[in-house]
Amino acid sequence: MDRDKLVSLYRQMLLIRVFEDKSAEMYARAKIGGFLHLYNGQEAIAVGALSALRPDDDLVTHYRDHGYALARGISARAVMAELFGRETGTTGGRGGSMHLADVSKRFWGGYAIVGGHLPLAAGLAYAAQHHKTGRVVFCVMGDGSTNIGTFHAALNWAQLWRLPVIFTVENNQYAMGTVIDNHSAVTEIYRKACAYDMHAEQVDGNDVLAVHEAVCRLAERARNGEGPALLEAVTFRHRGHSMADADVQRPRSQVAEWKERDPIPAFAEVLLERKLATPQDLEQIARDVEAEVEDAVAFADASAEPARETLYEGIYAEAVSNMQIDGSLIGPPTLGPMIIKNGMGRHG
Amino acid sequence: MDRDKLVSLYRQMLLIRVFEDKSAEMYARAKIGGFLHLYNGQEAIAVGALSALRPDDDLVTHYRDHGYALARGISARAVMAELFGRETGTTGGRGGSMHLADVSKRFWGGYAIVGGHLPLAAGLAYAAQHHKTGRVVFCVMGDGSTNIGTFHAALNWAQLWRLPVIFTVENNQYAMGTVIDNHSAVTEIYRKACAYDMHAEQVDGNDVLAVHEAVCRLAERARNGEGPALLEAVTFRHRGHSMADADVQRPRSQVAEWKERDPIPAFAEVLLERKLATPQDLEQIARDVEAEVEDAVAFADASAEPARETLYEGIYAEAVSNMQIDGSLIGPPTLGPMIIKNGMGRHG
Amino acid sequence: MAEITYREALKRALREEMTRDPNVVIWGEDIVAYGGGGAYGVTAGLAKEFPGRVRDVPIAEEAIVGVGLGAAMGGIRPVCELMTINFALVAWDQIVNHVAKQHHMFNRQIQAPMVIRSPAGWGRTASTHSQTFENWLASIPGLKVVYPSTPYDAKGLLKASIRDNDPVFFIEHLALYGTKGEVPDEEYVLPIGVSEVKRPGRHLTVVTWGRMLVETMKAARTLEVEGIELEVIDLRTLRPLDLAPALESIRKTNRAIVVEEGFRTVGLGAEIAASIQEMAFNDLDAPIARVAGLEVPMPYARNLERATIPFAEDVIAAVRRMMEKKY
Amino acid sequence: MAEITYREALKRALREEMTRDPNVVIWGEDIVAYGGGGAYGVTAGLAKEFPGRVRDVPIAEEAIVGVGLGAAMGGIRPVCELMTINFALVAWDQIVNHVAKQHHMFNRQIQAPMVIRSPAGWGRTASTHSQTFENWLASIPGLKVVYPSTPYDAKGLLKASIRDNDPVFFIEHLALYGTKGEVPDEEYVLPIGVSEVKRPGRHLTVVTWGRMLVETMKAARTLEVEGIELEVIDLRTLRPLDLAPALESIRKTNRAIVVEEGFRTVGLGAEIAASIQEMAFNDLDAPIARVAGLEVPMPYARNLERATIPFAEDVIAAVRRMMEKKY
Ligand SMILES: Cc1ncc(C[n+]2csc(CCOP(=O)(O)OP(=O)(O)O)c2C)c(N)n1
Ligand SMILES: Cc1ncc(C[n+]2csc(CCOP(=O)(O)OP(=O)(O)O)c2C)c(N)n1
Ligand SMILES: [Mg+2]
Ligand SMILES: [Mg+2]
Repeated sequence: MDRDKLVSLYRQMLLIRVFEDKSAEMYARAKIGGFLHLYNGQEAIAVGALSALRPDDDLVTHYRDHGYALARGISARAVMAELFGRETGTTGGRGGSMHLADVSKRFWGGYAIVGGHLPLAAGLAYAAQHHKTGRVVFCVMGDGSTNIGTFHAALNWAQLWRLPVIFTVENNQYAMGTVIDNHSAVTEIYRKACAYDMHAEQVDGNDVLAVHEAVCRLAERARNGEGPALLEAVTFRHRGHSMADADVQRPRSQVAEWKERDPIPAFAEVLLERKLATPQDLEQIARDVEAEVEDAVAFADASAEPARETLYEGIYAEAVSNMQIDGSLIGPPTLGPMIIKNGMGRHG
Repeated sequence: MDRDKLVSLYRQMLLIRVFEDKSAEMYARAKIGGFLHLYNGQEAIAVGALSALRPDDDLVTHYRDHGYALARGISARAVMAELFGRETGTTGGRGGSMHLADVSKRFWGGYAIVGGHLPLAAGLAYAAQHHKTGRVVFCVMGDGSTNIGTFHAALNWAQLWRLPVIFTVENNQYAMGTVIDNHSAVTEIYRKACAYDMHAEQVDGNDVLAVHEAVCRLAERARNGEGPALLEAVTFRHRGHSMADADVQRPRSQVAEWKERDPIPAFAEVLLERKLATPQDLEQIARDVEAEVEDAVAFADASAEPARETLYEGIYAEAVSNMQIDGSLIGPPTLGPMIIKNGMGRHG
Repeated sequence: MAEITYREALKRALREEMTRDPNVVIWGEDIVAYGGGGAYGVTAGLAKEFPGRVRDVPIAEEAIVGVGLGAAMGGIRPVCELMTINFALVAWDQIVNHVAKQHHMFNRQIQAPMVIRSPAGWGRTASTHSQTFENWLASIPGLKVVYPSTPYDAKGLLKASIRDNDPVFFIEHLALYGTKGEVPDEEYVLPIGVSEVKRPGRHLTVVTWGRMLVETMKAARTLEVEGIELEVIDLRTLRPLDLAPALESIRKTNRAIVVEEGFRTVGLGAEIAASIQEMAFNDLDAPIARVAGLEVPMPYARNLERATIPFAEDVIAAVRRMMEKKY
Repeated sequence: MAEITYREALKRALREEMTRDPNVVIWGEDIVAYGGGGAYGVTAGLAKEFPGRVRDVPIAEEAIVGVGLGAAMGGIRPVCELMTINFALVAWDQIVNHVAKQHHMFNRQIQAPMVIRSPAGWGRTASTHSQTFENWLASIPGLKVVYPSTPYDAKGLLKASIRDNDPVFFIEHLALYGTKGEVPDEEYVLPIGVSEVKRPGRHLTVVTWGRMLVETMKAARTLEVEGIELEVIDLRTLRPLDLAPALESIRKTNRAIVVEEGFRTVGLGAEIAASIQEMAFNDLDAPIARVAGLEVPMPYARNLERATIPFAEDVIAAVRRMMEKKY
């Protein structure tokens, strides 16, 4: 990687960090609702991984997806607007924080049913294989997601058909409040690949360059038809599971220890040591990303809520003619334009 | 094992074989309906395993369960009557071939949803652990059942809680018509235990003594609190998947080769060689089991169909007072005796 | 125009669509090797005709549906076969939370043009293998549900389902595979979402679908002799639900029965009865009745199984009761 | 008698039953360590009180239900918590094909005395996390389904569910956890399968359950001022379904509305409407109406989410329409 690219990795990680902190603030101010899962502490994984992939490789993640959206080049504006539930958001306010997506950038979304997206990732990889596009699918999940059935079914299938997909586990050592020793019989997650004879690697998830290199290797393999891989990136989150989590269950000492290993200052030191950036450069970046995030908040706040009239758009690819005013599809075909009104069914 | 026990293993295997052949005949004569999965060729596993367990250890199997029922000591009469769908059958004609059970013998049933019974087996093992009964749960499945989600979820859980359960895979190398290489990324099934750090062994499933010894070992471990195990018994079925299977997909040569390794004559040779039985003894056994199976058929044939009036019995533990004549629970409580009639709902 | 089976009609639809569109693939358990192609023979021979595009898969329905969905997102048009509809339960989260929601939740960025094909039915297969879930499926926004009763409908609707840009759950029936009907040699596609009057009549409207259409038609022939003329509506598509022909019919007959194979409680019949009484309250001379399967986990024993499933005789009894009774 | 929350009432029921019966255990995701006991705090503190009997489990709902079932077969009385009802879909096969069928399929040899507890609800959690499946659950033979609307009912019915020898799916609601009501200090157990008139009235019958009871009671208070008196029936148990109080009420009011939070199509309201018109055809002066959630995967945006869920205002509008309209 050249200097510019390396510095840009730093910028991306910092952007995510600042974005997440701002999201937390906006959540406290009730600008954001629902579940909000922040990425603080894990930034090196998204940034390291996506920098190793082609921009048109496919991306599928779990609900902890802000970092991936930003690292994929989706604007902070669109992401923040989505968190605000506005029509300018990545899914026009439909999906919210857990379901960011930009298919034009082949980010196929964040998914909130634990493990539910793993088969989808294998399927996208099949499409790449079928169409010989040379694309690789990058699929992200947490450590707690490796115990559910779809993990097993998807990995077996992917290996069986030699699908070009990298299953990446962000092992932050907790599933919500449950420590990994209490949820997984094997705690070095990469070793689970043995049940599929799948290639597997473990990497320091707080080292952006290590992640980058690992993903380069695995993507290369997949592109060469050598099949899927399981990548475990060991990391830790600096905050609770979501904004609803008071984070009382993790030992304070463990949190403190991992904060010492914060991937962002660690990478700053690398840049400074290797003379790829000056302290002034880094300060400038900090100011830039602060401004970018402030701008995103202003943009989100100024954006409109999605129009009430669009509520039924997109349930089906083409509007179904006999949709009722309550959205049900019962009743005679009306064939006229859909009538949309607040309230209940026609005879309610 | 003493001589009597060894000879009884032979008798059990032969009983199963003769029983299965007779079932096939009864199926052809339309005495038996639905799906009928025969155990021919795999007898050494049920017989070897159950002889290694205590009679009150828990047993849970998949739908290929006749061998287990007989080896557990359920009478050929009750099993055949169940296949005939008669009230004298193991479940009074409710479950049929795929759902034999005798809870008084702690055989908790055959299950027909692939992989569906694995969590149940873990749960029974929890009950044993909780009540400190010293019981071990023996859970059987096929090779094709090791790719579905419940396999993963159940094994992880069992290892995590160190539950006394032996998950046994009868690897007959095919799931219906699909050869193992086309359904499982790892074809030595016992190796899948690595994903749970679970103890695992592979055994010749056509060698009744080898199976017996393996299960002795694993049961001992489990009883000592050393946790669950995955046992792979490599075998082959002599017939198609079920009576509906014309068995056109398996290479004739492969079938022939495995028939050469038939566990029953192989064990006969052991008995003869070790002078534990004479050819006359074995002939007598053959005559006995033929008679036993003939008797079972006569018994089943003479048994009544379950009474129509019992149709709703057992949907709930206590009869629900407001059950309708169609079995639905809608409507006002009638509190009187349940009215049962053929046909549809009260206003039908 | 030749008489062919429902099974053959389905196969022709698959073959024509695979020929037309190289993105159509078929995945399922035992659809290639087993018995020459599928537990019920629908795909027999297709693997040879379309090398690599018809594939056996592991027994893992959550993956059959989920990998199919991912492929659909990526531009494939998978036809995923579930060996029987009972196994859809293993994939239920994938169907409800993923397949059906993709297009709306991601604000129309993602389409899921996939077909999930699966037979309902029974045959001494006991309670886990004798179910039908069309009532549940028909209640899922984002999904379309098709359930043809004749070879003609089966072919035309399967082709439409494969071409549809929405996910379609396509229900077949074991007892229908062998039934025969006329199917044109020329290509045709039928519209999803349109019910059909399968038999005109004056005295009573029966709304039904799937195998129960066959039983209802039998009942209609018997009742005709007694001078009772049933008007029989075949829904064909269960979501979206086209009740227009039923309502029109009831305006004339003033009496309606819904006939379904599944359980009565919260069956699709409940929806139809509830909707009809809302929309045609003053047209009704009698409450809408429901004929349904008895509400019991299906027993294996022949006599109990037979008692559980609705047949023509049950439809006849219900019709007679309604015609005789004064309300 | 003290005013306590629905959450506290549930916890007391759990504590009393665990104290009474050493075979009662509680398993669920994050019910021990997380936040001191559960994503919604129902189990807070219980792990300390009952060492080893309240356990965190892996995220694998198919196993939470299935291992629970096996334990129940073996003599344990597990209360399995699904963090939200949405995740029940992952366990759907276990619930439908295993939990509900065990007792019948094995001809009464096996009992499955387990409780599956899970909250329905929403709160800007988007479409995969804002669902409710009581219509599906209430259609499953072998299962009992309980859905209390008040702290009093929650406590009495949870205790009954734990003691019941059948499997019970016990639905709670996120929006109810914080609501308060009087609960006796003395022990009591309520019968499963008995609906209750929660408010007497003369003009119109509303049949409802769960959170919609609260909204309906609000509506009733508003309408009272206008001189419209609602009679409000709370089903409390959804399977078996006791419609007797509703039918009795309709004999008096001649009008009925079913209010439910879930989708209208094939909702439980459809069953209730279909049944009522069957059983009380001549008592009805108007078709039975349904108020239900709008039929759309739940959007995250605040305004769209608000538009989707039924509130008291929707009940009021429906009542006014029915009282005004001539049929
Ligand atoms: C099937 C399912 N069960 C439960 C949940 C609730 N839930 C959401 S995130 C989570 C923890 C996941 O932990 P992990 O996979 O380690 O990811 P992390 O949040 O640590 O990144 C749980 C239990 C869910 N979303 N889906
Ligand atoms: C969930 C599910 N999917 C599909 C089936 C249909 N089915 C029944 S047995 C079987 C093959 C199982 O093969 P294997 O596990 O190897 O056991 P074997 O029959 O060889 O003993 C299949 C696909 C089923 N019963 N359950
Ligand atoms: Mg984690
Ligand atoms: Mg096999």
